[in-house]
Amino acid sequence: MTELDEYRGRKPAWCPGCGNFAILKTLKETLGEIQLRPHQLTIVSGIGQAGKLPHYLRCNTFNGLHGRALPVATGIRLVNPEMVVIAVTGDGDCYGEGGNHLIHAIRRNVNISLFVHNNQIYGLTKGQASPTSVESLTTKTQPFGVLSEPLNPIALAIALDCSFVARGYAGDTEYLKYLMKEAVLHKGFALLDILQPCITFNKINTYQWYSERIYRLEEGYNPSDRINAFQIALQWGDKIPTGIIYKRDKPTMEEKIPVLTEGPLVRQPFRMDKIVREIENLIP
Amino acid sequence: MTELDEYRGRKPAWCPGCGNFAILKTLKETLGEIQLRPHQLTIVSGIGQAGKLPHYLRCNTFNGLHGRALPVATGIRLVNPEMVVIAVTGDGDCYGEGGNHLIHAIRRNVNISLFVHNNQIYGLTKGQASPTSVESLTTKTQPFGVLSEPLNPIALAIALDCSFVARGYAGDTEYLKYLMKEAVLHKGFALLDILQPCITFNKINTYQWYSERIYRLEEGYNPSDRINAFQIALQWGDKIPTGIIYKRDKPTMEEKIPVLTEGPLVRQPFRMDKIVREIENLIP
Amino acid sequence: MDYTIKIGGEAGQGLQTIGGILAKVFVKHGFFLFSHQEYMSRIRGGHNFYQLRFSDSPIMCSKAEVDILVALNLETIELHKAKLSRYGMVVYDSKVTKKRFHSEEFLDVPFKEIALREGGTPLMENTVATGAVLGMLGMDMRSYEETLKEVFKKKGDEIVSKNLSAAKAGYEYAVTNCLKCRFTVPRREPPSRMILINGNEAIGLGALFSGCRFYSAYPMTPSTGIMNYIASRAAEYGIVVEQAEDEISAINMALGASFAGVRAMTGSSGGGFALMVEGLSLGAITETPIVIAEVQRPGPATGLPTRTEQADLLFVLYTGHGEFPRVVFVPGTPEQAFYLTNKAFNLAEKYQIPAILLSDQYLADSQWTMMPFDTERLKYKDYRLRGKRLKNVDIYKRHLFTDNGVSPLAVPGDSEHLVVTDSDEHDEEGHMIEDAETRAKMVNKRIFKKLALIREEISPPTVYGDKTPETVLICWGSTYGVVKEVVDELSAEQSIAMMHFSEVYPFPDTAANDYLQILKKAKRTICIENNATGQFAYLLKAETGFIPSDKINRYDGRPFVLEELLEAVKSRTAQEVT
Amino acid sequence: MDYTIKIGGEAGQGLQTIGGILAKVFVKHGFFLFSHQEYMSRIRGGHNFYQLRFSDSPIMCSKAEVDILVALNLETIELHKAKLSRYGMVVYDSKVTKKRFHSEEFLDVPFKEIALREGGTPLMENTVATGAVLGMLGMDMRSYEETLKEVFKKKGDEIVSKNLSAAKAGYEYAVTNCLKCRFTVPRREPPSRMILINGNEAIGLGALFSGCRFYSAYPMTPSTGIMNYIASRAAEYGIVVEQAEDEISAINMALGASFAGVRAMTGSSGGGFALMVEGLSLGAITETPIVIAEVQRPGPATGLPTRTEQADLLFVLYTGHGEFPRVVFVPGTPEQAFYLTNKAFNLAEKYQIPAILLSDQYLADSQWTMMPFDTERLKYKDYRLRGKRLKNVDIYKRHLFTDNGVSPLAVPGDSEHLVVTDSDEHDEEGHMIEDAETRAKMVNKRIFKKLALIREEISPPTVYGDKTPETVLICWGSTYGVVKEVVDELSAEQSIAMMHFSEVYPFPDTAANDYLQILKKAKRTICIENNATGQFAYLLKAETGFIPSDKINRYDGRPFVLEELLEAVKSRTAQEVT
Ligand SMILES: Cc1ncc(C[n+]2csc(CCOP(=O)(O)OP(=O)(O)O)c2C)c(N)n1
Ligand SMILES: Cc1ncc(C[n+]2csc(CCOP(=O)(O)OP(=O)(O)O)c2C)c(N)n1
Ligand code: SF4
Ligand code: SF4
Ligand SMILES: [Mg+2]
Ligand SMILES: [Mg+2]
Repeated sequence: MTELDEYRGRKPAWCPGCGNFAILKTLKETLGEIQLRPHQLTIVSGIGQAGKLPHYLRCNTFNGLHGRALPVATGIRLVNPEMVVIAVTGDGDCYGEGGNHLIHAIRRNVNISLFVHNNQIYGLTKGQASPTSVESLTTKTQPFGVLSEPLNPIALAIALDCSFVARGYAGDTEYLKYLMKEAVLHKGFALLDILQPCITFNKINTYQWYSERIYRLEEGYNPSDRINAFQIALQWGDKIPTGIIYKRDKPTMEEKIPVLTEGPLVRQPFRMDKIVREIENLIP
Repeated sequence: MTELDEYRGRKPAWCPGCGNFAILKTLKETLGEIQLRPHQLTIVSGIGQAGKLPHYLRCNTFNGLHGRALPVATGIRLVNPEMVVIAVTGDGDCYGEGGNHLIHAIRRNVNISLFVHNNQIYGLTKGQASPTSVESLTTKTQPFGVLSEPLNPIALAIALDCSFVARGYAGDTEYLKYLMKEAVLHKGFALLDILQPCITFNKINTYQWYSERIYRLEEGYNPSDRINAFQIALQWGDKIPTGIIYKRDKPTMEEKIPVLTEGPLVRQPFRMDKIVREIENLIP
Repeated sequence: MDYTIKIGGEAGQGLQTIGGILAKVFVKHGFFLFSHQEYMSRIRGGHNFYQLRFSDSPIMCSKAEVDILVALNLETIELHKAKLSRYGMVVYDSKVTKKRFHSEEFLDVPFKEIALREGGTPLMENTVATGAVLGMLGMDMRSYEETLKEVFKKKGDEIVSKNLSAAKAGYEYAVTNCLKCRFTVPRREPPSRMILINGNEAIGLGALFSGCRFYSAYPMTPSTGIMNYIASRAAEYGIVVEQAEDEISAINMALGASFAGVRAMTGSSGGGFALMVEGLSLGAITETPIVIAEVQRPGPATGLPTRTEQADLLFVLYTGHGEFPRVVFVPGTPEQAFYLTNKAFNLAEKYQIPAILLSDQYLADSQWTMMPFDTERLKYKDYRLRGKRLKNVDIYKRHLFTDNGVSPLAVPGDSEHLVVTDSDEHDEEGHMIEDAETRAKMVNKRIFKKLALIREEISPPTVYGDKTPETVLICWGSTYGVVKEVVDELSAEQSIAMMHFSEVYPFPDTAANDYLQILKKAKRTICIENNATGQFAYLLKAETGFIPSDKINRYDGRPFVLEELLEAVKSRTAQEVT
Repeated sequence: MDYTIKIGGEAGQGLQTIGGILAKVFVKHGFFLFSHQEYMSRIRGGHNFYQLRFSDSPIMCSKAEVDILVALNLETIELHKAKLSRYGMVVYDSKVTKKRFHSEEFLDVPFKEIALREGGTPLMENTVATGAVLGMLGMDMRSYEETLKEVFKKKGDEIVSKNLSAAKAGYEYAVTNCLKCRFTVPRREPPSRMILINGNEAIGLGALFSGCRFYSAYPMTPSTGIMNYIASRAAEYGIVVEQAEDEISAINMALGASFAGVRAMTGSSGGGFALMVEGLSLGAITETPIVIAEVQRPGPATGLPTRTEQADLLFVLYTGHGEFPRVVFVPGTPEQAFYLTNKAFNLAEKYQIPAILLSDQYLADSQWTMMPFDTERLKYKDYRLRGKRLKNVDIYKRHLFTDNGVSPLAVPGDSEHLVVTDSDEHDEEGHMIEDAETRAKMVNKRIFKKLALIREEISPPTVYGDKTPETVLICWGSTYGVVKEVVDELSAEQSIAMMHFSEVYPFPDTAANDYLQILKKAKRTICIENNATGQFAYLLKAETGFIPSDKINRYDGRPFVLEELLEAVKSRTAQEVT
């Protein structure tokens, strides 16, 4: 496939068998299918195993700080709404360190697709609990098991009326591709939480564990009913729904900013001559 | 009332007519009624008009940084679960700067009562939009109006399965006192969002505006039904519900930490002699 | 002629209205003006003041002595009466103070009563008071009337005319009743049309003129004025201003915007800047240009949130993990703030580094009269590789090794070339690496190659006064004005000069301009700082080895005022140097 | 006798198992040991190594030359073969490398095959390799067998016995086949029972011994080991360890715990510490004791997250808005780390200030053999006012003005006295104020009064080597070991000494101990730092005016190793000083 060649990046430094490989491959296929050329896309990522993804792909890349992908992505979109922007983060990255930015990115509804590689663990730092870790997990820093309740990102996003809320699974790449495509094509902030087995550190939420529980939302599911979506969002345990759980169309922040109606700021010329009157205005 | 005298603090620096006065008075009454002596309570606050509250009261006080009341409150409770801890914050303080801590404090379910003086504005810094500001608000920093959607703290807390979620109103102090009492007596993390008119900067959400909309949840309302609570949480506009919207009993983090079973850490003696064996253990 | 008017009262009583209008009026009359404000961290009540000084010769600081004290409440009289000048007067409304003062320096004007009578509402008392001040000064009403019309135009004719009558009534009341007023304000043709500007506006204006297209910040006194100013011009000049959820987000958004291809800025005070430290380091390793305004207030932590101090110098110089170049400018006047903002944008983009403007509350809120800025002196050069020029490049590598260490800064999306950068150490293409060799080369590129060039761009300190001074007053940042006036005052009696630093990092080189000689030859060198520990003196020693012989520090949250500093310097220069 | 064994391979191949076990075995045999690790920021694959050096005399750094290279893959051979010592050997499994080496320094051991045969699984290859190493060294198997039993005890008898056979088979294979092995390891009675400890454990242990009861942090390499260590002992010694949602929360939680009445600590690396800067300033103004470990890695930003550097010195010294005292310790050995952690806790509480321990990845992950720490040298004093003593106080004010600037630190809830503090400037009771007078008094209390006392607690640098040295090697922090060994090596030929600083802020006073004299009298002073810009040299100049005559800097993310530094120093000392 030439599509995939076009996106070929550096050699991944992930563990063989890691769920991230499937996500990477699916993303490349998605980009190929929606015919997005590498230079039309910027991936902003945080720090963690997930955050390394853009290096393994060809695209504009800002691999920033742990937890801070969304503000960078926002800054990019607000000055260049023609750029497609995907934020790639880990669960610790996005729901831990970066939790505040997630809340406010959803409120802004900037047109960013956020992919969270949710392996329910801190991978790169060797296996501490993440905000989505289950309570039975014990680690070196949680010797008595996790004492906090796991965060439900889907419910959180629905509570904030996020314009697109979906869950995918690295073990179901066909469906994942569909979700990625919808997320990228969706106008507005799209959260795609991707369950991703970490074969090295997460011995609880394994491929098998997920496979026994994951199901796709049935055809005809109506993602616009917020209350129902919230109910679905609370499902976790025996059955874990994947699919577009909630969706709502509304104007993006870019559309609401008056100065952007004249095109992306990156291409608006700077006119110093116009500003000179500001000095005159300072004369009382 | 001697109760009120016992809690008399410094003279408030709030604007005459500010909703904060009613909240302060109600808090003093609450403390008096539940017979909590000043030294049995620590109020941790952030920075903002709300954050000044503990100075206007007699109690142990840690008036910390903007946005950071909850981590300080958590630290206190985790070493001294006998101390009653109330966190007093503003809406900018708690939902803006401190948003991440709110999410994770709810997950921890430490026994803290969080009172958010929600005036839907940044008061102390002179009237910028806060996370709960309505979209029609224009300010010096939001000249085109607020472009983000207002954050719904009640829905957010329910999505995170917060163990106590309530809304009060500074203009209905009788009910507010009941809510404060319930929040303080509740075992677990309690969020009490208090609608508080800012008469100086918020010309939209005035006493009148609130009074026309606020209603108390009816007697017999069942706060344990999460889906129903979520539906109630979404009410905003013509009708704004106040009351205990969601409530769920579950163990606190303090109860789950094994070392705290032997009493508050602040009173557990330090036994250096026991530790000496650790040096022995380092001999291979 | 040199008069000081101090308006004191509670927050919310309209001090800023009176002060702001009087300032305009004096400037319209052709006078030089300097104003400064001190206010509490509250919205109503407490005690604030607004102090104006105007003169027919240039002035640039506040004096302690007050010629007219406008007392909007009793507390103002109690707090400031002692500072009245020889012929100084207090104007007040005994109905408000509920206390009548009988000595002759008091002028009791029924502000509220006149306001009610002439304007129909006691709220116009400020207009009355302003009129009264002008009456006491014996100035004509023309400019005041003009200003009132401008200010109230939007509110309609009726409000304008009511204000005019209230003003007039206040004016006439003062003229009639202030028999003891001995002020003589010359009629004066404006020497030229001067602008009136404060430090925050100067930085905002400098940003506009430098092509800043994105400003993200979280409100924080005393820096918020910069955001307000830029936001007020955003629609006109095509700027996106976004209030971030916190300061971490603010700097990361600005870095995103800069990466995407526009000039971007953020601003805060010390506590907010503290939260940007990790982002600063990110800007450095990704070589993403960024300008940051840090408007100081007294710390630590929340400190005195509306007061002034110069205590974040070493903080901004050395903060951030890892090693990287930055530039730090510490303007002393709105004029310097304006041009240095421009220089900050240029150097940030030219060298792809963070540039920090370190201001403070005193500079931020002080108004100065100045000659209109000369926009010819500004530089604007787009250092980015964009559009056609980018398309024509064969191979593009974001962090290419070049002779001077500066790599081409391309705009993503403008061509098929990919722009890749990383907070991890990376290779020329921007991809993460771990090998020792590339690492060392990248450090050489970022630090040693670039820093040598940046150093050449830094200007030496301003030296003012005696050419071979016996005493040198060393200072930096916002103390410029007061120190310069001290030198003016003392020059007649002694050999004295000011050495003011406004570009402090990289520290000005002595090779091209050996300013150290002046210090070494002086008998006495006094480092004057608005902080407790003498941070600049420390820096000077660290950078040049020179140790000032003496220090004057103020650290109670207030700025230096003329007489006090004059006294302090005099007492030092009277001593023999041992 | 002084041998270096380097184990190289991919992440996930079990280098740490082999290295860890070998280290124990050598120590059990009575040898001194030093090990260090270099690893990539990945969990599987790439190239990592674990390097052990053991000797019958004390050692404290790594050497470049390798005596036995244990190659778990081909890349290891390619990367490190060149560093083989004169009689050095490579041990590898040609089935794994898919390449056979015929020259005589290669010993091909079928690790996997033996593992499968003896242990039933190729996973036991590490046990085989470890056995082979001991066989090559001609050491006896006793300690190894003992260690294997300890390590695998939990996994049951079968696993233990399989490991024992695999070990034995590897051992015998090497003994039989390594005819070229010329290693002679003496049998040795342990001079005494030594402990084996790395920098992170030493800090963790120091915290336990200092009565630390609360540790909150967010994971960050290379500091996570401290949290892991303390968490592993939490249940036993009554400590609450909480993983925070971010570093901002981590420091604020620790401050909360400290305010509530226990000793509290947090830790991170530079990037995480950057997020704690505002909290640092909060600790200072509220006078809440706090200990912070900052374990450096190369920056800026994410930098090289698993490597080493000493580039955050000026950062931790000057960061934070506003002015406040702090102490900064930079331990050079696990022993110093242990005692300085104790001192940090004591000073933090005694003076109610932040105390920072600045370590780095090299120190954090390096194992040393040391004499068991002398717990008699530790101090523990509870400086808080609690229980009865507090109840008996008449009036309590949290920020009382006292002669020495230190106010009583009460435990809230222990009495009816209220404990009030504020991030705003405050009065003695802890309530916010804005007046100039109280502000100035509080600054005097916090900074001037306390700092003078703290300064007296600071120890001078360690001087080692010639008493009147011609050459002084100036260093700080983790370079202690390598510099000391350089001095040992060169002492026979020249007059040389090391001056190592482990307590850098407040900078050690010269009044009591005039260490500067040594520098001034020396012909040559070389400042050795694991950073690019020479931050300590800068600090030394700023604090004392002394400028070292030369510098040696390494900034590629790797630590100094003995031969390289020796060369660098030799080439400097060979030059004439002009
Ligand atoms: C400010 C900061 N704190 C901590 C770290 C260390 N760190 C790197 S990745 C990571 C967490 C990784 O977990 P996650 O985000 O879930 O990503 P994963 O590796 O599981 O994909 C942490 C804590 C950092 N780089 N920066
Ligand atoms: C880190 C930091 N950023 C910004 C500020 C400035 N600041 C003080 S209060 C405040 C917001 C006040 O709004 P809110 O929290 O809603 O409280 P209110 O005054 O409305 O009660 C801000 C932005 C600060 N003190 N610290
Ligand atoms: S540690 Fe886990 S998440 Fe990271 S690469 Fe390995 S399997 Fe994947
Ligand atoms: S500004 Fe608003 S919130 Fe603040 S004291 Fe005044 S009325 Fe209350
Ligand atoms: Mg993860
Ligand atoms: Mg508010």
